[in-house]
Amino acid sequence: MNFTAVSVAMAPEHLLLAGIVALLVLEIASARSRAALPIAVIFVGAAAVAAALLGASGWTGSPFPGQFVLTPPAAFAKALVLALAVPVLLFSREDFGEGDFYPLLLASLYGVCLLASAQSFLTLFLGIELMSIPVYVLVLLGYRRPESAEAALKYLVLSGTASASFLMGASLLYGSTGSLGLASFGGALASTDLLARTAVVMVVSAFFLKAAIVPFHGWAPDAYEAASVPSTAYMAVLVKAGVLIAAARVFGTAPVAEPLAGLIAILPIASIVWGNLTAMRQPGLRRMIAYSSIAHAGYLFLAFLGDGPGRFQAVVFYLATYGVMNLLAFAALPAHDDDVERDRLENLKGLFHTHPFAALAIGMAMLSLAGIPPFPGFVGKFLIFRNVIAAGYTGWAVIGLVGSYLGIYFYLRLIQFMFMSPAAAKAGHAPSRGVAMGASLLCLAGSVAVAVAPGLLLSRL
Amino acid sequence: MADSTVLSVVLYLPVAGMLAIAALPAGRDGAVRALTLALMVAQFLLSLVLYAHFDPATPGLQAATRLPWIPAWGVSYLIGLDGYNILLVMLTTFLGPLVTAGAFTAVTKQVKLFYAMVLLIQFAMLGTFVAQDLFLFYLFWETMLIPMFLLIGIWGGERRIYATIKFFLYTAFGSILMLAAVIYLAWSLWHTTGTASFAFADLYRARLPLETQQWLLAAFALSFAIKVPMVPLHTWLPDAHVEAPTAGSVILAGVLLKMGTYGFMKLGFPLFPDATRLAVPAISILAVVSIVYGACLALVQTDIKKIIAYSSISHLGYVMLGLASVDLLGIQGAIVQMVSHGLVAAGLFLMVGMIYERCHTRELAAYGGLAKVLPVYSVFFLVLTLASVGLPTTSGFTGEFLVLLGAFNAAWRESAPIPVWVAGLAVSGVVLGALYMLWFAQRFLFGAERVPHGPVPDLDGRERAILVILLAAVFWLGLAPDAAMKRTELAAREYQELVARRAVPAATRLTVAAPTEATR
Amino acid sequence: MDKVQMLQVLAASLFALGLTGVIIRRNVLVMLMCMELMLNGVNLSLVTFAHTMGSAVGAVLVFLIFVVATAEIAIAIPVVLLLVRRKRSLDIETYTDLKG
Amino acid sequence: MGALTLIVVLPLLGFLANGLLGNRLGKGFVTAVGCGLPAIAFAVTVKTVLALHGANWAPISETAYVWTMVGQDSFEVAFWFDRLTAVMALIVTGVGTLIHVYSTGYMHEDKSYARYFAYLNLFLFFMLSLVLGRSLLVLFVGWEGVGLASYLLIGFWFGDVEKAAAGKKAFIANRIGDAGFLLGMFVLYSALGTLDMPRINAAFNGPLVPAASASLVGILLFIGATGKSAQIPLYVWLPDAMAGPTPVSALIHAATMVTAGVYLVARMSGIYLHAPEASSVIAAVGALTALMAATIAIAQDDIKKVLAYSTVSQLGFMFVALGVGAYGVAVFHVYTHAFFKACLFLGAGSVIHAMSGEQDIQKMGGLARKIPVTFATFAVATAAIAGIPPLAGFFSKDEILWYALTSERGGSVLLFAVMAFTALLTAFYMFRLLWLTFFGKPRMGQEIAHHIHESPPSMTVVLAILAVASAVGGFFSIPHFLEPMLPMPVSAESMHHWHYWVLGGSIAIAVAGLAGAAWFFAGDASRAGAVKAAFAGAYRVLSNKYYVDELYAAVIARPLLWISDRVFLRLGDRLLLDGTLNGLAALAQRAAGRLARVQTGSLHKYAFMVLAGMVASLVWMWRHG
Amino acid sequence: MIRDLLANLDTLLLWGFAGCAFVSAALMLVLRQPMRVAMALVSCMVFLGGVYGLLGVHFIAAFQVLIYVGAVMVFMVYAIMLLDPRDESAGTSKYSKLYWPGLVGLTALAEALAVGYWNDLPHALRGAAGEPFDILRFSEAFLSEYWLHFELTSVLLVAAVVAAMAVIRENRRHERG
Repeated sequence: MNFTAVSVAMAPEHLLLAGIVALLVLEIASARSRAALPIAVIFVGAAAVAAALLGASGWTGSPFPGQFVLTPPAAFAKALVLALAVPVLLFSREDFGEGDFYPLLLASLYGVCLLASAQSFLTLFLGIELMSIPVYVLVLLGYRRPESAEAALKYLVLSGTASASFLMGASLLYGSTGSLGLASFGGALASTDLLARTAVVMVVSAFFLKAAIVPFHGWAPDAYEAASVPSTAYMAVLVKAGVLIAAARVFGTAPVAEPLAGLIAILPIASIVWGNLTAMRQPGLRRMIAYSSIAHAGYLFLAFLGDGPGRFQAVVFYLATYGVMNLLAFAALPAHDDDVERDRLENLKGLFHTHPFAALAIGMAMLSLAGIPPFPGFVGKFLIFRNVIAAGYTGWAVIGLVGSYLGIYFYLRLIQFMFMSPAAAKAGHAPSRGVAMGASLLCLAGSVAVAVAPGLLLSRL
Repeated sequence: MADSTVLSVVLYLPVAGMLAIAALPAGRDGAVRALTLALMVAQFLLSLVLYAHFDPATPGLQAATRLPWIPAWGVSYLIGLDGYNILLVMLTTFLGPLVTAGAFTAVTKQVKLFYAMVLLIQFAMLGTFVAQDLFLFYLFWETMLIPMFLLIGIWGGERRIYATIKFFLYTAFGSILMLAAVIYLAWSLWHTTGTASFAFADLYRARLPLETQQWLLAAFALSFAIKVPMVPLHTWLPDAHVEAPTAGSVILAGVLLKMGTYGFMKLGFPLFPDATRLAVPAISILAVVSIVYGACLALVQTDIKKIIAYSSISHLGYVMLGLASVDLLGIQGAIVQMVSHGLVAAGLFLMVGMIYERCHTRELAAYGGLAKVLPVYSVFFLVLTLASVGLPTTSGFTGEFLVLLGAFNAAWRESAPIPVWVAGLAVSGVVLGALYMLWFAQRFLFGAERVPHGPVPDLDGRERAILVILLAAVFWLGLAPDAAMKRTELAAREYQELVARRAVPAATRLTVAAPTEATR
Repeated sequence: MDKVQMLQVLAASLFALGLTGVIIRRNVLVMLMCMELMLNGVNLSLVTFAHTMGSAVGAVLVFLIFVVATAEIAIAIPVVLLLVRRKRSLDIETYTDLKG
Repeated sequence: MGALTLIVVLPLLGFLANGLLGNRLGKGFVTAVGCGLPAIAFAVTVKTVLALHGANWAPISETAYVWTMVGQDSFEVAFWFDRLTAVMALIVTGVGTLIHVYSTGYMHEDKSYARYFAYLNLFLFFMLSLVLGRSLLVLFVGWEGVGLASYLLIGFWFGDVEKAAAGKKAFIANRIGDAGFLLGMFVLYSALGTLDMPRINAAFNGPLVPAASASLVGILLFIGATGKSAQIPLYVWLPDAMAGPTPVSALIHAATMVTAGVYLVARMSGIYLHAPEASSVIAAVGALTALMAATIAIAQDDIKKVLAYSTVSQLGFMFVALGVGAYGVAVFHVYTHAFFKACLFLGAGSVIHAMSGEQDIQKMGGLARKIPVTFATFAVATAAIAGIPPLAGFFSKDEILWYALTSERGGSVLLFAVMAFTALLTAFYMFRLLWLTFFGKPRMGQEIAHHIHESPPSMTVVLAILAVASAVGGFFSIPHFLEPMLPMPVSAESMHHWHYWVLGGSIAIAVAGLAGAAWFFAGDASRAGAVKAAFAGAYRVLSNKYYVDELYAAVIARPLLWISDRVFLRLGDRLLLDGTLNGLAALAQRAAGRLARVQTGSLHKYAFMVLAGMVASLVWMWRHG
Repeated sequence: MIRDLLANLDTLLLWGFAGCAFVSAALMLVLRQPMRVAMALVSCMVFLGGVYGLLGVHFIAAFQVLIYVGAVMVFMVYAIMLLDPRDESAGTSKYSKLYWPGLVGLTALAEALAVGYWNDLPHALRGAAGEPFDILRFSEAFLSEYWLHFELTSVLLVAAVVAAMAVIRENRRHERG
């Protein structure tokens, strides 16, 4: 075993681990410290830089053969995910000045990073669990409202079911091919025997469950709504990213054929339609974003219809555009004493008059999520549907696009509330503060970069 | 400065303006207005340089800038001027200062955001016209929706929310299908010729089976027809116009509606010539239906803005007829008609805005005999009305006349792509146009004096200046359109050739059947 | 029906029983135990395959599952505690405040 | 700038000067510009005619500029001056100038003096474009432009709703005709690739038969002419057009603009020579119009309305001449008509001026002594229109009757009979007018009677000049002058011996009309009253103009509005299109509500959905791909 | 006879354990008291441990009984003892409204999964017991080939501890008000 290779390849993960340790030490040393946030940001940032450098250097290696592999695209995906975590950390300041938020978040990030490098179901399983377990707690952390625990439990139980399903699939695959390497899944995709197909369905169902694809989506709106804003943002962006990256790793570059293709088209499209329609009637931003994220998971899974080699690129790129704008919306959402009142759409009426920057930022985020150019969301959507059409699934692409059309309304509705209504009488949002503002500016810069030069990111994935 | 640089400056000036406005401290409304106007004027003056330097004898792009953008997909940043867009670019930059100045007194709340949006839409519209890459075009095309959505939604009338959401969703629906078609088209180009490109010039070379062409044309046409708007996809327009603030209406009528016809001319028809030739009878019939239907509806409106809105539907029907004729006269006429409608409808909406500012109602029945009370206003209004009717010496005549002439030429040809009765029926629009516009002018300007919230002052210097400038352009295009039409002639010919060519791959017609079924 | 087949069917049954338990049982703790049952089904499946193929990797995964399952339970129990504090009920049907 | 361009542009300058600056610079300036520039234009026209004469009447052509070039097709703003143009241009500038001068007196008190002259100059500009234009396009520009000027001038006193409405009606009736004109132009262009009139005429007379049917083109162009020249079915606007100031009626709605249709047909005679069907239609429409308008004129009491219907009727005469191929004769009648009708209208203006605005002839009477100059000139013009020899109207009308009977291009006894009867009616109603206005007992109120006075010299001089022209104008034989370019139709051999009978007949008709009117309206007009009472029903129909306006409203206007409102707006736009949209939106909302209710918050349900999803997926996967 | 029986004793025991495991699992759905359900789960796990033992994977059997039953079930039993008395929902039905759909789903899912093995279980696998491996081979593999996962599980456990601590802290905060 080459320790140099291990320490290089796993540098981002190890930096995160170091961060966790540092935070725990800090906690033991002094019960309440404002230093937690800077430490977390520094370590996550360092990990992101390390991943980016690894990717830029073109370092490729597999320190644990068959278990863990690092390629430049994977490194960039990690860098991207870690970079997306920075704004989450920054705007969590309003909600979690101190406490367990940071080590949990770092641990979860560790899992996400692991997923990008996983080469076997074992690693992947541990990555998923490592990512998920802290999130169950993040949902109720802060415990601002009594429903948080309910949401955490729902998430936990259904997530556990997903794990079981995933493992069941892995086991059947193991029985079918004698291997627990991810490559065996690609083989199973082409296989016609029922055991392999059953295995594939169980694995795919697990991903659908974790990514909240209809009809496996029940947990998502409840969990998103009850969690605090940074936790919701983390779930909507990074957990989703982790799941999708994991799915992309599992599918690899193998082409998807019937009948799986039908499954991978129908359920995501159902999610798009369902999510977009249901989001229309939601009273709160988080719940709305939850349904929106169900729809977005649909777009993301449509990317799996595309030809294999472009799949990872499409997924990660879409996650970048989707993530950065979603985070922008959450980062810009002004703080409020009452967590429930904070994101009620009624209270966001006339936000432009009281918080112009926040309203503009949220507005841009909504338009981007709706896939309206020139915002980055459009480029991501374009890429996905381009791949789907190029793979010959024109009909599905058209249906998917029309489904995405249904979503425009509720994004517009929020903009309408913020810009076109008189200010809500008792909104009571606090003025935008420095660190959160910094987070939104960071997201804004990121989204401008992605929109202006999507080629830069694309060519590296 | 090279022309390409000038073009880039013209295109990005509004963006710079937006940033500058954003940087201004709150409450400096006067500075915002002055800054915007200065930028718009500068933009127009610079675009005059482009117009002057535009060589009518050179085919293809001029003042072009090409940069690789997303090489993996063959997307490039390609902008430039050609005969298709030169006049529309000029129209846009010309209307910019007028819109800006026209809103000085009308918009008093959220001034910063307002002018930022005006600048943004200016940018998006110019971008749509100068984009020579389909991806870029689509980007600008959609971007236009956002500022217009806000313009109507924030500064609009009572039912503004309904109107603006209807506008957005209506147009977005077309765009979604167009997006699918754009992707499919670019993929087909790559698939059939191995070229990964979104540049218009390359896309013209795609050789698609007829059936595919028809599907793609349908998708493009839906999007463009909504924007035009062609009957029966027009119901968003009256609502949007009525509820929009003056500046919004002016931009909408002046430039935005031309996007649809421009799209047909630049993309819809030339990209899918075989399908287009089959569709010409249907398109011409729809165009004539738009002419007649729009005019009839204008006849029975009671809201001033709605009359003009429906008249727009009617007038743009001529443009579509001209394009469908695929006759040089018709095409040239269509281009002139686009510009003409841009000027005249913009002027009428500006004038409606001016009276609305004074009297606070758009109900036609509330007005009467303005000619006595507001003589200067009435003169301008009457001249614009007559230009709208298409009286000779005004731009409206040049457009209508050439379009109808072209349509007849097409109807008279051996193959007769346009049925003769359709061309004949189109002429009835001339009568109906006079009918509703004069009926309108009569009720509005003549008869017993009725001025809500009167007495009101006549036009002031700023308003007169705006209208004089506008009318100068109207008469210029009516009396001496040659200089402008010289610049578009090569493009019109190119359009003609593109639509006339056979793009169906003869040999591969059966073998390369593109997958069009829903699933595979 | 040979041995492996039988054990696999049993594994599937345990998995299905576990999932069904989550669906039909109202007691939160019972639901959690049913989740464990699902994992037991997986374990059985893995061990059977590992046994028939003589490869250790399946067993390694089983081992990891033990650890993870323990960890999950360790978190689930305090969460349930939090819940019961408020509503004084283990009936999951009372926890439907989030909906719509 | 060439002379032709100068002729056209001069009035335009007047329009611009008066329109933009008139209000600031005062009446003197307005008068000088308004009358001076048309006078100069007249002078230039005379000079051009002399030049033309010097050049042995070889047409002059002049291109002002190229309007636009599309491919090979060039649309030029070019002017053309030949014998026909010379006649028309002289009438337009000559009579036009006179009426401008007259207007300085008539409109002296009006607040919008400058505006008035601006409009009048604008009219001259367009009328000259129409007459001088070399291509149909330029002609059309003038054609539409005079319609505009007419619209503006009819509605000059726009405060009155009816006057404004009359202007609108005129414009729209004209537009309907213009649509026909446009169609004709399009067909011509599609077939010949040119709108140049000399070339079109040449093409139709050339060896190669053009692709377009001459009759189709002819009828389409004639539709245009019916609009402008107030023929059935589009004549309804002209009587209403009398709402404008009286000089305007004289210039536009009698002397010049309304004859544009005649000019057009004469100008395009190259086509009509090959379009017997179109010619027959023209003759028939002309005859019918002449007769119908004459009958209506008998029952009108408004002095200007009578003149208006007489104009319509006279235009009918001209079209009959055109229909039978006597183009020169038609132009001849245009020429004589310009004098006497202008004189009549201006005389009527003078009467109205004297009567403080009263227009009802039943409230006049006995004015002959009070305003002698007006009376004298009016009488001469009346005699001229009635066809009393040797006044101008006699010559032209006699020739029309002759060709109506004998022309081999459609002359017939029936046509002659109708026209002769109409001529009788003409004489009758004109003398009725004269009698009721100037003779008999005064019937006006005391107040008005007190104010009656002769008009200022600026008006009476003009009247005198026109009266003289009406008297002697007929000695200049226009048909002969035009014959080199507009040859006369061949008279049927068998009819030649009827020549003197027709001549005598037309004199007899005129005299009979005079006598009849004198007999009926002598004294207190009790005989006329008796006839009126005896034929009350017929009288009502006539005085209500055959209810044509009402008919149009019922058949065209109301159905159009009904369809637009009920079918297009309410059913189409609101119910079908918006209804569908709003329905879809509501459907989406309802679906959203339904879907949201699935989310009950019950973990059991979520888990069951997972289970169902798994089972469904597994079953789906049993399909063989 | 007895020799035959003894020869097949392994198989018989396997079937027996499997059956008992199944019955215990099924009982979990039926029993009302959480404690009894826990006991049923324990017995199910123990029977499965027996199965593992019979399959020759002894150390897994040991882990199953020691770690799994030991750790997990202790947690559960602790929770039951702590929480059950506070439960005021006793007396309501033990089943949710989805009882029948759930049972239908159970059959459907079990069958749908079983379809997979019924025909297509590779013949090489059917009943062909390979070389059973012992703790030695497992440990070797675990500590060399799967060393990574060793590290990962420790990270995971750390995370779990932090997470659990966090929840407990929330609990305490909640108690305080």
